[in-house]
Amino acid sequence: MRGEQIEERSLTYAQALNEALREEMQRDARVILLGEDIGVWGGGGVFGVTKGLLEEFGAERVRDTPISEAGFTGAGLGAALAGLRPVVEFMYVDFSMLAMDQICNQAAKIRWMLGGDVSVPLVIRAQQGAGRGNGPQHSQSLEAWYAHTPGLKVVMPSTPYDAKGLLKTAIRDDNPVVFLEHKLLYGTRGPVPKEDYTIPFGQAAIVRQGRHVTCVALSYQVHKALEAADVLAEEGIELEIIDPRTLVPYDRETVARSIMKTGRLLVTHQAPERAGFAAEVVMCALEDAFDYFDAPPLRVCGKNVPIPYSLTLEAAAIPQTEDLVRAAKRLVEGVPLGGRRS
Amino acid sequence: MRGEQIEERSLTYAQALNEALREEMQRDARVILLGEDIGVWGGGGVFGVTKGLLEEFGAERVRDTPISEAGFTGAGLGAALAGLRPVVEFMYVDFSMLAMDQICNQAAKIRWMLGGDVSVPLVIRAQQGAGRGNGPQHSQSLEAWYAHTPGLKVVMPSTPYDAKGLLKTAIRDDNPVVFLEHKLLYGTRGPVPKEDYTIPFGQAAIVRQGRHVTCVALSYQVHKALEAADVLAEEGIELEIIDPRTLVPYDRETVARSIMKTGRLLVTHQAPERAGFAAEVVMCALEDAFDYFDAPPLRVCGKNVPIPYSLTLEAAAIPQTEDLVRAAKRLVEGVPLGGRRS
Amino acid sequence: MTRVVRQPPAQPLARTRARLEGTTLVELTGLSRDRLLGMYQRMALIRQFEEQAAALYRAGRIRGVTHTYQGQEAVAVGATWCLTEEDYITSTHRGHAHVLAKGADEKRCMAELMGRATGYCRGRGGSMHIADLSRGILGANGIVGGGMGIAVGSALASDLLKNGRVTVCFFGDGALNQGILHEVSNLAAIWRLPCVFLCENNFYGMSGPVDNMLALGPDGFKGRAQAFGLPAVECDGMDVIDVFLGVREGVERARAGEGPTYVFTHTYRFLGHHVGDPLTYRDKEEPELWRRLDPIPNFGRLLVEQGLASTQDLADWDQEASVRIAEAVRYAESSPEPSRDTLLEGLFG
Amino acid sequence: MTRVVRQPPAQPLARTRARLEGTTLVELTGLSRDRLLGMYQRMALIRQFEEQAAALYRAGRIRGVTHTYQGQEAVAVGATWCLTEEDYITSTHRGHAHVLAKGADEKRCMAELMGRATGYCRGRGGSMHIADLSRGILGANGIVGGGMGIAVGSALASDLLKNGRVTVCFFGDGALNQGILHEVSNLAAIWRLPCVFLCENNFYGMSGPVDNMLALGPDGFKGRAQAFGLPAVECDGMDVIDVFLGVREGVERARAGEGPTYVFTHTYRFLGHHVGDPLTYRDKEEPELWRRLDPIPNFGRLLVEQGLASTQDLADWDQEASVRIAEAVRYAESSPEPSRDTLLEGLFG
Ligand SMILES: Cc1ncc(C[n+]2csc(CCOP(=O)(O)OP(=O)(O)O)c2C)c(N)n1
Ligand SMILES: Cc1ncc(C[n+]2csc(CCOP(=O)(O)OP(=O)(O)O)c2C)c(N)n1
Ligand SMILES: [Mg+2]
Ligand SMILES: [Mg+2]
Repeated sequence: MRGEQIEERSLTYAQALNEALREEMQRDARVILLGEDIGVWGGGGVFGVTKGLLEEFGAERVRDTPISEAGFTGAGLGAALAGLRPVVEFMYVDFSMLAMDQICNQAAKIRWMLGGDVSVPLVIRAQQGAGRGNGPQHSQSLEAWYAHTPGLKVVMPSTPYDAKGLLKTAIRDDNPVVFLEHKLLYGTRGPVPKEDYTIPFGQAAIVRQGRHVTCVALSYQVHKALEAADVLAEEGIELEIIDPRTLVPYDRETVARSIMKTGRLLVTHQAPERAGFAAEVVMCALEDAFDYFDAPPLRVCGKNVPIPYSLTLEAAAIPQTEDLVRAAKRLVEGVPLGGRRS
Repeated sequence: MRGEQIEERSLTYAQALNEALREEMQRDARVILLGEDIGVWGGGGVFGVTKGLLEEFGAERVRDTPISEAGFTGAGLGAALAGLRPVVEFMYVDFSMLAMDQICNQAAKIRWMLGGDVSVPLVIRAQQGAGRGNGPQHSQSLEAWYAHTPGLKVVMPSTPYDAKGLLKTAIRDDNPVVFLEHKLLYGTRGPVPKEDYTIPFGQAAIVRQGRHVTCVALSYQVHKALEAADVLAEEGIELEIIDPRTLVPYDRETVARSIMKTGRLLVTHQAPERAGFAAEVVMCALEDAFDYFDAPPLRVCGKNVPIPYSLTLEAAAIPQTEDLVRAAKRLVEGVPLGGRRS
Repeated sequence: MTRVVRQPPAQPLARTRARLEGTTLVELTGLSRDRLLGMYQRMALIRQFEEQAAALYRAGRIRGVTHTYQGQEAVAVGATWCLTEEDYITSTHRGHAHVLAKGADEKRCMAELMGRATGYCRGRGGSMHIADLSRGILGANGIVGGGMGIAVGSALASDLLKNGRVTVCFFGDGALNQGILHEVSNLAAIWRLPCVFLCENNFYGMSGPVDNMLALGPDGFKGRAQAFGLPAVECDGMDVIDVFLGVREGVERARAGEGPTYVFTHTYRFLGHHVGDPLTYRDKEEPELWRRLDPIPNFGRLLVEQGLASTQDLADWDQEASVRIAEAVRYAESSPEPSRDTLLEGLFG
Repeated sequence: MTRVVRQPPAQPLARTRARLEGTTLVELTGLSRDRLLGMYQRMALIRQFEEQAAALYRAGRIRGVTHTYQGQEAVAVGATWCLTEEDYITSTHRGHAHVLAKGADEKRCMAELMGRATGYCRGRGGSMHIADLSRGILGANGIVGGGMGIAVGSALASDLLKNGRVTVCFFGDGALNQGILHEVSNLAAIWRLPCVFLCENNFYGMSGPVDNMLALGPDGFKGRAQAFGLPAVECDGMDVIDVFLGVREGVERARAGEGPTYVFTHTYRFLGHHVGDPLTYRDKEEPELWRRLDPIPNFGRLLVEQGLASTQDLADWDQEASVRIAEAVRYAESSPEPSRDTLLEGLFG
């Protein structure tokens, strides 16, 4: 699929993001970074995403902020309205709740609300997700909230390649973009071309092709889905894995086409199941391809519970490879669910 | 359905809420109210919900707060942990974004996070919804965000009867409850018994019975659905209207049973469609009754756009009776949608 | 509820009159006669705008909620008279006056209030969202405190882009209790951003009286600025010249790269919080006392005394203002409603 | 990046020593000998706890992030020594010490850090969420500033329930820039709530140095309290007695119904922000300077000088502390992991 763009060089997800930031800052002097501990801490951010940027671009453009999430997000928005292209960082997406008004009442609405002609070139990057024992207030996944807020674009890259290309697109976009990075992905490696490239929003990636079950996976779950696919392959079940990459805009066609082939849909994300984005994925697919469903769609998502600290409990709270394997088998075996007429 | 409890007295929704607050404050001295302009403004709140309570219970228990949403919500939470049963009010739910950390990182998680033994008897009341020309920052519906947050109960009464009974249940509940009132409902009237009664959470109300289409409607949309049902009845189409009343806990059985009868599902709320609660309603129904669906489920929800100020645009942005009528007909006529096999 | 009746300053324009001993208004302010007269004219225009807006609201021709500004005109005009067209302001829910003072077109403002396609927001925002980026107006705001972040952001941009622009951030006494003000005050201070925090204390939030809602120390309002090491000025918000001089101090400091300043103005809204406010929370006598300080006729008298205008001029300008606003209303009324098909236009661009 | 090296006070316990001229520690503090010795013992216990926590973290036996407190012990102990068991505290991400000082059981604390079913949160919260409502510990908190609202809320409850309880709200210098502090300071002031805002200035957020991040006026930290008309005390946060006396002022004021007080303590974390902090942002020399002020041995020496303890006693208590903590580790290690089936238990109750 994306094979033609792949070359030899391999980077981590964090390095890919770092490269995107660096290149965009070199390209456009209006790009600035705002966030906590993005400059002097450890040479550039808790996960190294802003590594070396303070040294290269100076403290004017790489601003370590006080612990004032609402304030510096608002500052990013105002700066975007007044000619800069700020990239604001939340160290953990959980902290974005402190800036919810700035993000969802202000940034999301201002372009449309003022008639549609105002540019709001603001990127809000945040690290999210569970799996590292960071506990209930440092492990959430909030994409559903942002996707539910008209006026925001929402991006969730799952590979270094996508991370770089999508972040560049985000920075060049004239609309507010919420860019969600999963904490377990920073250390993952993958091919990333040296040359400048961008990835358009609204184009899903078919990460693996298969005939039996369509699996729409968000962010880190793409990797769980790949693991599950390997296991399932041994039993002759082919998973087709689709990574939407951006939730807003959302590429419903690619998913619908896949279901027309497989007749089965499995959706997975780490965020809690209830009112999560998986339900939206299913709903869109029903709207587009209802008659192709041979079995009720399934969700394999986070439990409706805060993310626990303990290893055992955390693992139980978030969707695992085995859960995906089990769900895929259930879809294929057509085990009756709920009120299925026998 | 709820006929047996109905007696002659009729109250407005605002009066019913006011009565619930008054009775619970009389019953339990630990119940206090916190919010902006709930005391001296107009004799008790912008919509009269807290009318007369300052006079009856004094300024210690009916606290007009400064404009400090995060601060007074936090204060409500702390007071709940330390022996009171606070009811915190947001004048508009849009302002709850300023207190998102207090609601979703703190209040929602604290009981579970501390092991499950802590009581958090906190009620968060908020007025929400569109239809009065209050514009983009005063017309939102945020139930999906709260329903997506584990640890919160979410209540959305659509009638004066439910408003009173559910608010009493909320105040007596030892968990944080987000209680969402629609601005267009305050002036609506309905029967409300004098005697003390509560309505259990997690029990949907079948507001109107019908054989052809199940319509799950939230809050104000219940009334739009009733209007639509009248129109449809003339054409021989029977709508069965279900008001879940509480989104968390959610009564999936009642909805599933209805679909087993009708084979068709229509879901309506004012909040934006994308990643709204309607998708969750559909998903639960698919899990429970996939094989009973004779047509793809439909959503009739808010457009994915901020709520406009102008009358014309606002009406276009939120779901209207005609939209429900049209959707119900489409369901019944079985017009092919998306990829339906012909 | 005991209600305090707030006593206005004893004499209208007392501070300006004191400063005028031995000098003229032109010398005192460094403003040309035209600019000085313009202050009167703009205040009169704003007053007419608000009166008409209130009347239209009462007649059911404006929907939602409308917050008018009668009584506070000296603040909006005094402050914006320190600014160039390129400078920025952020405004509030009570924003008509701020944007008109900064040069917004009254026709498009009125059209917005009436929800028309020709309004500043194409009818999408209404009263609380008027903006005009071409004039540095970064928007009124429906969220109390909602513009404060934007204000330090535009100041940050000006600082980095070195374009010399200053941002004035308007907000009310009620907004003094929003946490974001604390955050952005600190940010603006540590980064020495070119902005002026302009508080309009009209003594009430909606019903919340400043005495009960606002904790202050021995330095009063100024203490809220001093906490961040920021200089603060207090002005008579019923005196357009006093506001002008106070805000100018801040603007000059900002342009000189010396960072932010707080300006606290004490003023009064003659009418309710919004049109239709039951006004249960304040004494009926209080507005009467303050009306004697009405910034418009009092400033008019001063202009006459200073030989800058005649009584007839004032009457003419009042008349002109009402003609302009009547035209604005006609413009709005003859403008089309936005069409349903435009609903989704420009959500992203 | 120029890094300022922050000079500690010249002499350990300088303020306490000055106050002791002509009196004794028992007289100065009004504390019994046992309570005074208890201060040492509790500080030693906390130090041991933190050392072990750091070691276990490094050994991969504690997951997530662990923020330890070595160097700051005088603050937690000095402050909580003013409180009864019924009084409340709210704590922070760096909360082990606060909760241990307030009487939490070190076994259950350690079990929580190790994610065990016997931990205070049944392993659900980890290091940042330990609470014990039976001892008035309303919880550590993973959100900087996250406990401040809770603190004024418990103070509000105490006020209404007239149970005489005081709340101490712990937070760091970094948290001084969170907006909610502004909101709750105002709330607590206008409602005269019985609480003490206790700031532990250890000169850094994570990497953010207080000099760059915090704008202060001529009154320094105290100006942040004065803005709300609140009294403020500044204490040597390396001196348990100075902290005790400062916080006691606030607690007494609160119990007397006179409202909130701010206490600013200046202290130092000897180690990184969390275990594993690369410490790129501060000079290596700085912690060395501050270690000379180490609150534990210095206070020990004072106890010996005052004839309240012998050197041997100190050594014994240090030993006891390490035995207790070793036991706590054993307890934690022998405790079961929470079972998967309990995941959803008590989400609602
Ligand atoms: C965050 C938020 N909280 C509450 C409101 C409701 N509200 C609108 S204006 C207002 C009072 C504002 O008072 P102040 O800042 O003094 O401005 P004034 O109305 O006096 O001009 C309130 C409470 C709001 N719009 N936004
Ligand atoms: C709202 C929020 N923002 C950021 C963080 C990440 N963080 C954790 S501790 C910390 C520094 C806190 O500094 P301070 O308040 O001085 O406490 P200290 O660590 O020095 O004890 C930061 C930025 C957080 N946990 N919560
Ligand atoms: Mg006001
Ligand atoms: Mg610190």
